[in-house]
Amino acid sequence: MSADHHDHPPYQAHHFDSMEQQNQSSMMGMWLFMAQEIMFFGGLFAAYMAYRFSYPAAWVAGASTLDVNLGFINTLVLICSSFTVILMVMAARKGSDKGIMGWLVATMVLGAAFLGIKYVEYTGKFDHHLFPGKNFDTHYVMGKMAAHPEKYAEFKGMGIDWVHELVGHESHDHESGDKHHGSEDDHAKEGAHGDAGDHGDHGGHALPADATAPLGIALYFGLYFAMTGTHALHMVIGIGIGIWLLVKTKRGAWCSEYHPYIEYFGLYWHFVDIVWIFLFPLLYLI
Amino acid sequence: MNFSFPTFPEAQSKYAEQVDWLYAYLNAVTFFFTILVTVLIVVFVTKYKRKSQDDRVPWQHEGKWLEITGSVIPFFLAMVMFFWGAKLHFNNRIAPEDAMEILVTGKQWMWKVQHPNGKREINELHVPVNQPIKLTMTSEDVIHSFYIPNLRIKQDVLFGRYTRVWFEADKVGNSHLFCAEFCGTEHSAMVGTVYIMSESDYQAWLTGEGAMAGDSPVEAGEKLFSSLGCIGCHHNGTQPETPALQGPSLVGAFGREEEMNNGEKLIVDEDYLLESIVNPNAKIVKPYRENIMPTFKGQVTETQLMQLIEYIKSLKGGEQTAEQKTGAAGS
Amino acid sequence: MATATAEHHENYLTELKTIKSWLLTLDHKRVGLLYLFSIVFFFLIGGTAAALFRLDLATAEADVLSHETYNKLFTMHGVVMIFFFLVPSVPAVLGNFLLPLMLGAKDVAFPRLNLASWYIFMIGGTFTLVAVLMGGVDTGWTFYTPYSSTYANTNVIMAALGVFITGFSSILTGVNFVVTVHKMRCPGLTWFRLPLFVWSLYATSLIMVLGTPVLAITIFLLILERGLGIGVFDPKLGGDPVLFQHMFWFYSHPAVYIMILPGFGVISDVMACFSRKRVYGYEFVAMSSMAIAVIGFFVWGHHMFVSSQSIYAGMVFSFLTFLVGIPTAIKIFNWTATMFRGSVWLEAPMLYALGFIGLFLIGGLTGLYLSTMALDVHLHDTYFVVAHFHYVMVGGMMMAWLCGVHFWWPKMTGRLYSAYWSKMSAILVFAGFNFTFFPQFIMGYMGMPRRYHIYPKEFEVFHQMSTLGASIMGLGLLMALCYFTHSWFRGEKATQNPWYAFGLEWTHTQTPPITHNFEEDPVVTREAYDYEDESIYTNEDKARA
Amino acid sequence: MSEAKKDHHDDHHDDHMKVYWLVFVGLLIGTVITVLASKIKLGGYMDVTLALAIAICKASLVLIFFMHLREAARIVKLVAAGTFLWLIILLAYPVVDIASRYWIAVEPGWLNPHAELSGPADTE
Repeated sequence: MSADHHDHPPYQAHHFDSMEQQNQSSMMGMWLFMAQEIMFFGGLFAAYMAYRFSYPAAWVAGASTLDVNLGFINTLVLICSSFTVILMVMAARKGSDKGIMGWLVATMVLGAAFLGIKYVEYTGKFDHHLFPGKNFDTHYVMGKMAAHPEKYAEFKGMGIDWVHELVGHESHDHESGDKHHGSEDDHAKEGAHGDAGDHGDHGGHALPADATAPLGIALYFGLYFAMTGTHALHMVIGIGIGIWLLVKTKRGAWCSEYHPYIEYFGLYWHFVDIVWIFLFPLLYLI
Repeated sequence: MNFSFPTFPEAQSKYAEQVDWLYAYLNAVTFFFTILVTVLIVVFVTKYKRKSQDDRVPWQHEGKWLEITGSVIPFFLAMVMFFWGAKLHFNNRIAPEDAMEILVTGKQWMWKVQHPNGKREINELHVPVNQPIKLTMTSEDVIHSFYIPNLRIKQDVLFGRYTRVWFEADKVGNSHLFCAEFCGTEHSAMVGTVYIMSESDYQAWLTGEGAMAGDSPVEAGEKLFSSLGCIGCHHNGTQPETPALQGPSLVGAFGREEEMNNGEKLIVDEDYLLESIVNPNAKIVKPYRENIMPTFKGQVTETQLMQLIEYIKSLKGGEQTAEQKTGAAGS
Repeated sequence: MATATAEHHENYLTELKTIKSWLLTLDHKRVGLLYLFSIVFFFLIGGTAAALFRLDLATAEADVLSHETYNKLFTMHGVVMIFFFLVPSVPAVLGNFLLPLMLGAKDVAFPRLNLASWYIFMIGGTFTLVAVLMGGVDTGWTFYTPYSSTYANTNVIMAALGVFITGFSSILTGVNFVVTVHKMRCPGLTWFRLPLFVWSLYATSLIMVLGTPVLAITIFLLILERGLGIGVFDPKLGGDPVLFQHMFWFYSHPAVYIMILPGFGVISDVMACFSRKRVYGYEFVAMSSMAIAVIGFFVWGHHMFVSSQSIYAGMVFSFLTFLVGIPTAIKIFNWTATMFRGSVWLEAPMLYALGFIGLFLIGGLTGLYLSTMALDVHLHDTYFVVAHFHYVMVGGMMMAWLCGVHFWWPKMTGRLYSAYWSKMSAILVFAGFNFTFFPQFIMGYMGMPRRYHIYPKEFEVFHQMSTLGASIMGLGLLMALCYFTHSWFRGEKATQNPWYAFGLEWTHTQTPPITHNFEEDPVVTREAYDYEDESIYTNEDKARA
Repeated sequence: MSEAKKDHHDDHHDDHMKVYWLVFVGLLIGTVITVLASKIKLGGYMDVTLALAIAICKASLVLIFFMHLREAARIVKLVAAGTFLWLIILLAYPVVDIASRYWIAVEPGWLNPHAELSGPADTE
């Protein structure tokens, strides 16, 4: 039955005059909530832009430590999950609880898959001491830089002139580099040894003694963890809400005319997807 | 004490006077509108006072004139403020070529100053009059703000960045030097004095020993103890002893046995005091940290060193020494 | 035209009496009262802190307090007063209580959300209080990095969490109000028939929704930086503390308008009622609220003229700041003009309203000093700034809040308070306030920096004036607390419309209102503030009958 | 709820589905394109700009179709538009500030604002 001014369906709240009013109100409220979500992430993106502008070299170096393939897969996973959400909403509009639950579960599975892949990435970062703070160590990054010095040709200053000298001549002696780390200080040392394997696989140049990471590299990783972390947190919350919806749907709370939370869950999930659509190129591809 | 009641800061530079004129203009505007509105309120309240609850007010037609005048006039008054203020500010950003550069470093909680000839001072700034001075400033830790009220200049000081401010004082005299950005526990103690001196006096000061003549070594040492900022970190019995003090208490320190961070024990004697002043990080008393105390090498002459040590020796702690040590260890 | 029926029903206070019925209430009026009690509590805490350090500042030396204690006290004063008193004061208390009544609605759009935001508010408050009890915070309410993130060794994280959580309470309130204003207006209540109080609440709510999240994320990054060492603002890693200030003020300057705009609304309603006349230039006043809300977002940089932000950005910010001054000026003129050829009744609310105009005028004009770049360089972080924002926040907002509480108290509680004592306290607060903060303008221009515990001798006399004035103001406020408490329990019963005020909340429902607000759904047929409407004056007798 | 209405409802639903499929495919393609685009180095800030442009296209696809902005009420569209305006203010101002910060009063050499910062960030 369509929303009607005169009869009051059971799911109409007492303080609304009509279902129409109730639906419009809650839809508008949901979008205002979206607005605050956008501004919330907006703060992170503001910080990102400020530092991306100040420290381009650090961004190139930082991005080179991320696995584009994993990011790419994750993007596809999220887009698929967005699509399953749409199918869930359509099912809800058709009034099929089975459809709702099926697509909802699919969505949550995809979400979980995303988080799983993220977990793999995070552990990798921690192993390479790329989490800012006490154990932060940049030798892994410098190794990556030495592997592709040509990428940094356009960046002058930024404390990475040593990279420009690498362009051209070849060599495979890592010792000089590692000796140098040893001399630096303790955690740098263990970091260097922890990464010995990775120093190997870039197969490029040795780390010269005067190698330094580009200015602001810690900011890249700080923002990487802050942004992806906040995004992952939203995913977790989303999955939580999904479980709650599953229960409600099982109890048969919805009908084709009234399934607001399904719609809003959809909006929320799509929003989280959008955030990732920006995070992926901004963090992985540049 | 002589009870003076100043209500206006001295203006010791041309720029300061210009700022005061701008201030006068805004005061004029402010007073005009404040009085206008106050008078109107009083008049209306008395003239249109409600006689009885049966009074009725007919619906009144409103013109738009009030809004138009009420927005156009303030707009022009405000634009005058904007252009005047912005121009004054902008013109005083770039120091003239012949400006003398003085380096200023803020750290919790003192101002360290270095003059072109390498002479250093702490919480004091001696500058010649009628000579453009460019201050190049940075911070060793948090944000501070370098503020000289009598020159109407202020500039935040940040770690890892150089901020600049310049001035040309035209009146001899002293001014306060404040840290205006909240920087921690002893923010309000991060103050000093700016001495604006005649060129000759300045030269004399640059080369001289800082006129301490006439005082006994202990008195002279006491003056130095506060003027050099030692008092900021070391308890000398005058200021409350708080855990925030970053250095060991010196009351009764002389002759006390102290344990160093490297574990060795030694009796505090003249040699140790001397070493701690010129090379503070050599031996640090437990549990205090390194790199807190700046070296005073080059800032104090041999005589002044002697005076300081004499003063520290004069700080007798008596029996409460032990309890002070525990108090200090609490930090 | 529909009016409330004569015989007295159960009202929203008497219908259910259990504690549970209060803690689980979905009634916007009760939520409003819950907020009232909570923020009075926070106000007392903040006030005590202020009293303590004002006492200590009476002499140039440190008398009672140590440096740490002083810093913790002024931080506590700032955090509590701003986030737990000023921001929620009018929107959460009066707004919650009045918005649906003024719109002729049964409740706000999302009653559950409304209650939830009160709980979130209380949780945030608890965190902050715990931070205080665990030894306090000493960063100042601005939490500037790197001091707050690296150097302070107090409970920054705990206090920041409190602010972070409370932020969401005001976001949700904002969402709730915007939707309510859009969707819950009763038939005939067009946008330009809305009371100006509703207009100002609407503008405020927009700022809350768009601004507060940015504060949230900034505080969140601060917590990450301090807790996990993710040094987003840490200069040692190349981070930019000035960026923190940008993000912080992106919310915290509009927040100033969150605090003052609802005050404008209260004053507009009260001026109209006690002059028995439509607010002069209704459309302009309404639109100026929106203008302030919008332009208010473009001016935050005027807090940063000396922070080493770009001088060019500074100039833009300075210019836009002057633009905000214009709509504010319009409001002042219109309020004054409202009394012209009116019928002015000097009851306590009116006294507060007049006091507001005077003090806010000075507050606003001194704001011009601080948006003038060259002057701000000298005045920034001095007592001039302190005096300025206290004139706006206390002289403006607190007066407006008291004004509103005095005005709507009979509607909330169904009881009257002593006319004599309320006028006395209004006068005491006004006088004490000026005595407290006017000397600080002089001090400020002489260069007395803010947040100083010990200070040069020449400022002592001004500080002593301040301390004296503060005690007078405190006396006035305590007086108010006393007669309100008395009125709550023993006060004389109020008639339906004791002020002969126009507005659905007065003319269309009993005092205090019933739980669902209106006997029959109201229909608006008159323009706003139509004091020719005789029902205003007749309801009186109907209610008595 | 007549049959006619129901059918109408259904084919409505179907052409919705067509659109969603198209959008879905579009998003996948968009993702591939960004990855490929990132392989070509345009230098300067061009790479970011390009990546952002593609991301914005994808985001607007999601907003307009998946989030039903297309058939949303006018006020909802207004909310969305307004928010993005505010977002731009927030993003633009700090960058503008940082960009213009050293236009004046920056001397070469040892007064370079970054000179003091020791290169590697791991100087705790």
